[in-house]
Amino acid sequence: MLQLGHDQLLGAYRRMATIRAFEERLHEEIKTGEIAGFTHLYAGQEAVAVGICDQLTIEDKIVSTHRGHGHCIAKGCDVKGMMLEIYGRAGGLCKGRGGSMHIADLDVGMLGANGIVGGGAPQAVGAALAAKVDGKGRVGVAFSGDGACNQGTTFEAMNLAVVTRAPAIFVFENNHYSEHTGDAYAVGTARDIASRAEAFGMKVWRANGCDFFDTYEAFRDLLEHVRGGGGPAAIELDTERFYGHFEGDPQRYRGPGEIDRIRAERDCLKGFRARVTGAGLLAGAELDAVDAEVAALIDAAVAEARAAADPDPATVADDVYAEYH
Amino acid sequence: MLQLGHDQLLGAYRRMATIRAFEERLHEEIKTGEIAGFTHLYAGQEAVAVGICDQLTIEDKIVSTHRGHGHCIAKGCDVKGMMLEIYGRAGGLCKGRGGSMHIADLDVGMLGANGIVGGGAPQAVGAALAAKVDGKGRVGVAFSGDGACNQGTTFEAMNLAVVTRAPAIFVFENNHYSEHTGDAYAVGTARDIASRAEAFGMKVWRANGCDFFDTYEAFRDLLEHVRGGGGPAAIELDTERFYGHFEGDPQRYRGPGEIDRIRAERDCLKGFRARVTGAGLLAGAELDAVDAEVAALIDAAVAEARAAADPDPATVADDVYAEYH
Amino acid sequence: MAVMNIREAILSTLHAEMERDSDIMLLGEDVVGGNGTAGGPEAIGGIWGTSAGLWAKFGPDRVIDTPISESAIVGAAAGAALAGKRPVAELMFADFVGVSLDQLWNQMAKFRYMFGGKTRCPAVVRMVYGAGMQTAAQHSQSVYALLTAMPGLKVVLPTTPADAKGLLTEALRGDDPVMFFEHKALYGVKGEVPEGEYRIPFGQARMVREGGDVTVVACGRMVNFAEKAADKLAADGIGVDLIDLRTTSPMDEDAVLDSVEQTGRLVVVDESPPRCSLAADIAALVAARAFTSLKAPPALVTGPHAPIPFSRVLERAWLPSPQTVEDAVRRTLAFR
Amino acid sequence: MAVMNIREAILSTLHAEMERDSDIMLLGEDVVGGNGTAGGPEAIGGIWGTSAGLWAKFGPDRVIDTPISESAIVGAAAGAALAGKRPVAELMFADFVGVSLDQLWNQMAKFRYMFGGKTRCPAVVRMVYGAGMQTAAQHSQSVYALLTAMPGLKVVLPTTPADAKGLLTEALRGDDPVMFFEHKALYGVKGEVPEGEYRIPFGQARMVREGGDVTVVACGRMVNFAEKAADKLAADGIGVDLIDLRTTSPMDEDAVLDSVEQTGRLVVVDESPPRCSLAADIAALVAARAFTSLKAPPALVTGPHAPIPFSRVLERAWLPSPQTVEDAVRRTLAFR
Ligand SMILES: Cc1ncc(C[n+]2csc(CCOP(=O)(O)OP(=O)(O)O)c2C)c(N)n1
Ligand SMILES: Cc1ncc(C[n+]2csc(CCOP(=O)(O)OP(=O)(O)O)c2C)c(N)n1
Ligand SMILES: [Mg+2]
Ligand SMILES: [Mg+2]
Repeated sequence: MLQLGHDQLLGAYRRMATIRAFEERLHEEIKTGEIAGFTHLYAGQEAVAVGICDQLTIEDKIVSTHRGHGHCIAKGCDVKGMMLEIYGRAGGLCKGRGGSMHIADLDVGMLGANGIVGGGAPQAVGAALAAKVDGKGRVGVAFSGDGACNQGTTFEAMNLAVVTRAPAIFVFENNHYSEHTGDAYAVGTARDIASRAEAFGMKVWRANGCDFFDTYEAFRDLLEHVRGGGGPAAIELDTERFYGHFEGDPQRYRGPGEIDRIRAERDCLKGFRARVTGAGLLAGAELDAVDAEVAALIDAAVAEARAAADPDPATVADDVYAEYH
Repeated sequence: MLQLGHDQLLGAYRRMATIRAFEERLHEEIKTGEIAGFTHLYAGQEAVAVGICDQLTIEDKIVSTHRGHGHCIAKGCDVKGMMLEIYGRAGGLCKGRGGSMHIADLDVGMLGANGIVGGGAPQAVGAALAAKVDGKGRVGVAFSGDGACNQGTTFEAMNLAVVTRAPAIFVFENNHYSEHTGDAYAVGTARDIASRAEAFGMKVWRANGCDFFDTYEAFRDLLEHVRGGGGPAAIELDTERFYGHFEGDPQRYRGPGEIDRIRAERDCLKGFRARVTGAGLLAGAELDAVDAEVAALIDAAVAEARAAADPDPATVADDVYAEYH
Repeated sequence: MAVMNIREAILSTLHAEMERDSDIMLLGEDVVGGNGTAGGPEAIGGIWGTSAGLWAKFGPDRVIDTPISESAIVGAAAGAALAGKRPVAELMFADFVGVSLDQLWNQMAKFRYMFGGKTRCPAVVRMVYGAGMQTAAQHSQSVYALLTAMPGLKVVLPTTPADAKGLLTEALRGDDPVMFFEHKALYGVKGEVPEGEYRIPFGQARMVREGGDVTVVACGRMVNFAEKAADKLAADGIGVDLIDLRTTSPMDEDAVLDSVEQTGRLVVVDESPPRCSLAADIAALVAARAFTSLKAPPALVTGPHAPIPFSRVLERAWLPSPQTVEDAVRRTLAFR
Repeated sequence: MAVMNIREAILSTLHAEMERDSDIMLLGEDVVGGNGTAGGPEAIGGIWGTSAGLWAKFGPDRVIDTPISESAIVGAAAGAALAGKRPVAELMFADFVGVSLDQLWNQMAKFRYMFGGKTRCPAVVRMVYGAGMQTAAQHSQSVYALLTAMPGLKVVLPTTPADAKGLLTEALRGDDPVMFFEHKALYGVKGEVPEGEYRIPFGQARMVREGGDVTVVACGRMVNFAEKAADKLAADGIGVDLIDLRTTSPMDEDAVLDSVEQTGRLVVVDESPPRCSLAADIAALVAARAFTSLKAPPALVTGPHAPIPFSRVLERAWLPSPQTVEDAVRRTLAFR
């Protein structure tokens, strides 16, 4: 923690706070009925996306999931462009064609959210194999949930990475639920996802995904290993999702008081604030100022998105191919 | 070993010898050009199929692979019917529609060879789930190679079995090659397949798949565990294939003298003969008599298959559905 | 006759058939829901509401929550069917045939044939399909053409609650693998449903209306669009023969051909891109087998050769609509 | 011009293009062969002989043997393409689209569209297809219709060594995902191949011969069958316009329509079952767009609605043949 300078810390807070504000605002906006389709909120898991992406360069590639907003923001996607996309506008990051589940920005190394659980892991290995050819120490990172770790593609990807010694990184965000089923049920009896990665011969790390510093430090070691040519690695983060699986989920599977408890005890933003102010690294007022800036940014993004133009229906079949004779 | 009576031992020898003779004869017959398509010979691995299937009842189900002849014979498929099938005859076990890679006989609990590597494992879990509903202690067994253990379906099947506590058994026949690639390369750096099953929380066994007795005993313990309701289990057998991946394979990936060595040191039939005659359990003459009977059976099967009628081309589109309006 | 919606028709049919036949078992993701959570099993009961109460009634051996492993789900259904059961597998979205196709296409569909006709594989795969709710490119597709093309599979698409009951019952009584498509935008559609045992044989289209001027063939949600178009056309004195295929494999070719022999004009409405589609299949059928009756070129109303977009306006532009059906009918009738 | 067979044309094109463009990388099962064995890498060099020598020349980072994990192979190709490379993935058999379809259909094919046209995904997936060698139901299929139906994919089927070179080069230079089909029974077909750079644009059919009496459209190995039929028909004075589509997506609709406008008669030959097939697609195209030119019903020559059998006689009965093509042409011409 002490290795991070003032600006780095403030930047990390800004990104986490931006994700949180983005998601909490979406939670409200969705109630207006203006946003349709599936929206999966990342609130609660911010320390993972930011603790990891803050250590990546723009040349490193990440592949995300259906719950992708946090990864996008952490990797540097434009927040307004994202909001416009989620509103389905022509000016959205993907021209309104993708929506919440399919946001990508290749210019910042964000290869895409993915509506298919487990779809991304092999792609991250592909990006890692590409990085290996280039030999510049770049990596490919796959974010996966505890549910996604049961999909065949995730296993195949891990094995392929080990066999080819690809600089691939598997980040397992264990928020303990896949939709409405608990990891205690769906992830075999071993329960620990990292140990599966270990069985492929990968080096693994485990960390508290609600603690920015714990996540950051574990991933720093992991990244050193992978960038140094040590082969692929995996990290399992114990984290929490603050909202339902998707917006509209009645969450009857939660225990009594569960959400209050995780919000009180496992909120990565509160924890971060307490740590950095307690250690005298950042002042509470600085953080408050960030909160205000972030709120203004999100307000502006929503206002812009609401007012923005829809795509021209005549373009519906554009952009399917680079060229098609 | 001492727990097996005279007839059981002789029966086991007969089945192993039948598989061997069947395969060695096919190796010759294929050269005549009368058998086309892909034929994958099981010779060398007989102790696995027989050591396992001899402990199953007709109500237990097995699912096999592209290298399925051994499993078929061990589970009780009619040898002549199989030979006719491989010749593509109307009287074949599958009326000539399946061929070597698609032999099945549901009446003996053999749910099918499979041309898709990894295709069978989920099906064995399905058979196990069916057995669980019936509650009679039956099991579903998936045979898989070391190559198949890298297919996503195999992993998914293991996890599903653990989650549902299905009486499913995963038999990994590690013959050290998937086509022309070594397990040292393709099975990650952990190399051991059983440890992957362990990572799912399954109980695992390991045995020498070129030794009937070692295989038999390990599987006996495993079966007791599974039939007793202990949940799914896996066993990895270290074994050898005596021929190429398919007939026609130049086998340039083998080391010098490799085939001579495995034939000399790891032949399960020779080992069996030495053990049972050495211990005075069976007489050499009894085994010779079995060899002669088996040779006669295979001769007859080939003669019948060569002489048999092809299917009527007019039936080409029959049997697609049970009924189709 | 009870009035219910399609969701209720499916749920009540599953309850009734599982009661009747102890070989029926159900498996899929969150078909129970709540397993491994504080809320406990059946905290949810199926995200589409089509499996509520089954776990409580039939127990965990027959109603099985699975991990996110569609190949294993479909493969387990295939294996259970070979082993003598009648499994019902649920794909939460039909788009997930992408991650399970082998078990549908190379396994389930081919067992009987490859094994010489001695095998039955009575598995039913229920899958939720269709666009119109902004679920975007990976959660909106209508993959019935892909599966219709595959010998060994039967493909069923109910459009009314009565048909949902009759066709699902038939699927559960038959001996072949059945792909059972449930349109996410049709679950709430209400209608009368016969009480007691009710089966609809596969391969018998439903003649939604007879009008005599033009034949409109559709399935799934497109039947509703075509009905709206037919209403508007009727106001102008144009009579539509509207055929709801109900099952695309087997397909009621006679219903289509008989109608076209009368009308001489064909419009096919298909919620999918145009290439190698069901629309093309039917147009080819008619061109080949009712050639002399045809008075105008067959008209194909489909989406464009593009994935399904997220944005509301784009999705609407992608989908066929009552208006595009009406336009196609008018163009077809105008052809001389 | 050098004379070589299709296998050699593909191999030499891969050598030349990988030399020219360091972004091209190859991955698949046993494309090197011998890894992890006493014999060592390149003990084999690709089971089809289409990757021999590449590992030795371009090294293990660009020529990669994979475990048996087709979803990971195709998915890795998709990811490498997004990351700026030009991966070539090999499916040992096209039937393995069953275990990798999602990465082809929901990923590779849709990236560009879903991501608003800002992405390119120049991955080439080579796959070995086709019947005729008794490889039975799971190793003989021609899955081009399935992939042609999917927006975002291009589908290519060379039938001559020159086309193999020209189309593969084009695939490796373009910016879209290409499904490149190699028929296992055509690898040995010999022909002249232009030296040096040679590209064939997609969407331009090859007019194999012009005869004027009937239009026969085919692709892949069916072109050869159709040629044999055309030879026999020519002896009787019947002239065939034989069109080898070369690519089915994009498809040269004009070539087909122009010819039918002249001949008025269409026969489509397709190595697949009939439903929702390419044959149906083309028949529908012609019925819709060349309706007034048609003098006879389009004839579809396909396999039956059945999996592909193992037995030699059954497989022969399953497949179209020069004879069935000839018969179809004669029937079409006899139609009044
Ligand atoms: C292949 C596939 N199967 C099922 C789904 C439906 N689905 C979407 S998210 C989800 C749960 C994912 O759980 P997890 O991986 O833990 O991610 P989380 O939602 O917790 O972030 C499921 C089942 C899907 N989108 N794709
Ligand atoms: C899905 C799939 N991928 C690839 C193949 C081609 N193939 C057939 S057998 C085989 C190797 C299998 O190795 P292993 O599982 O070890 O079995 P063995 O051949 O050693 O018995 C391969 C790659 C296939 N049939 N199916
Ligand atoms: Mg989760
Ligand atoms: Mg092996």
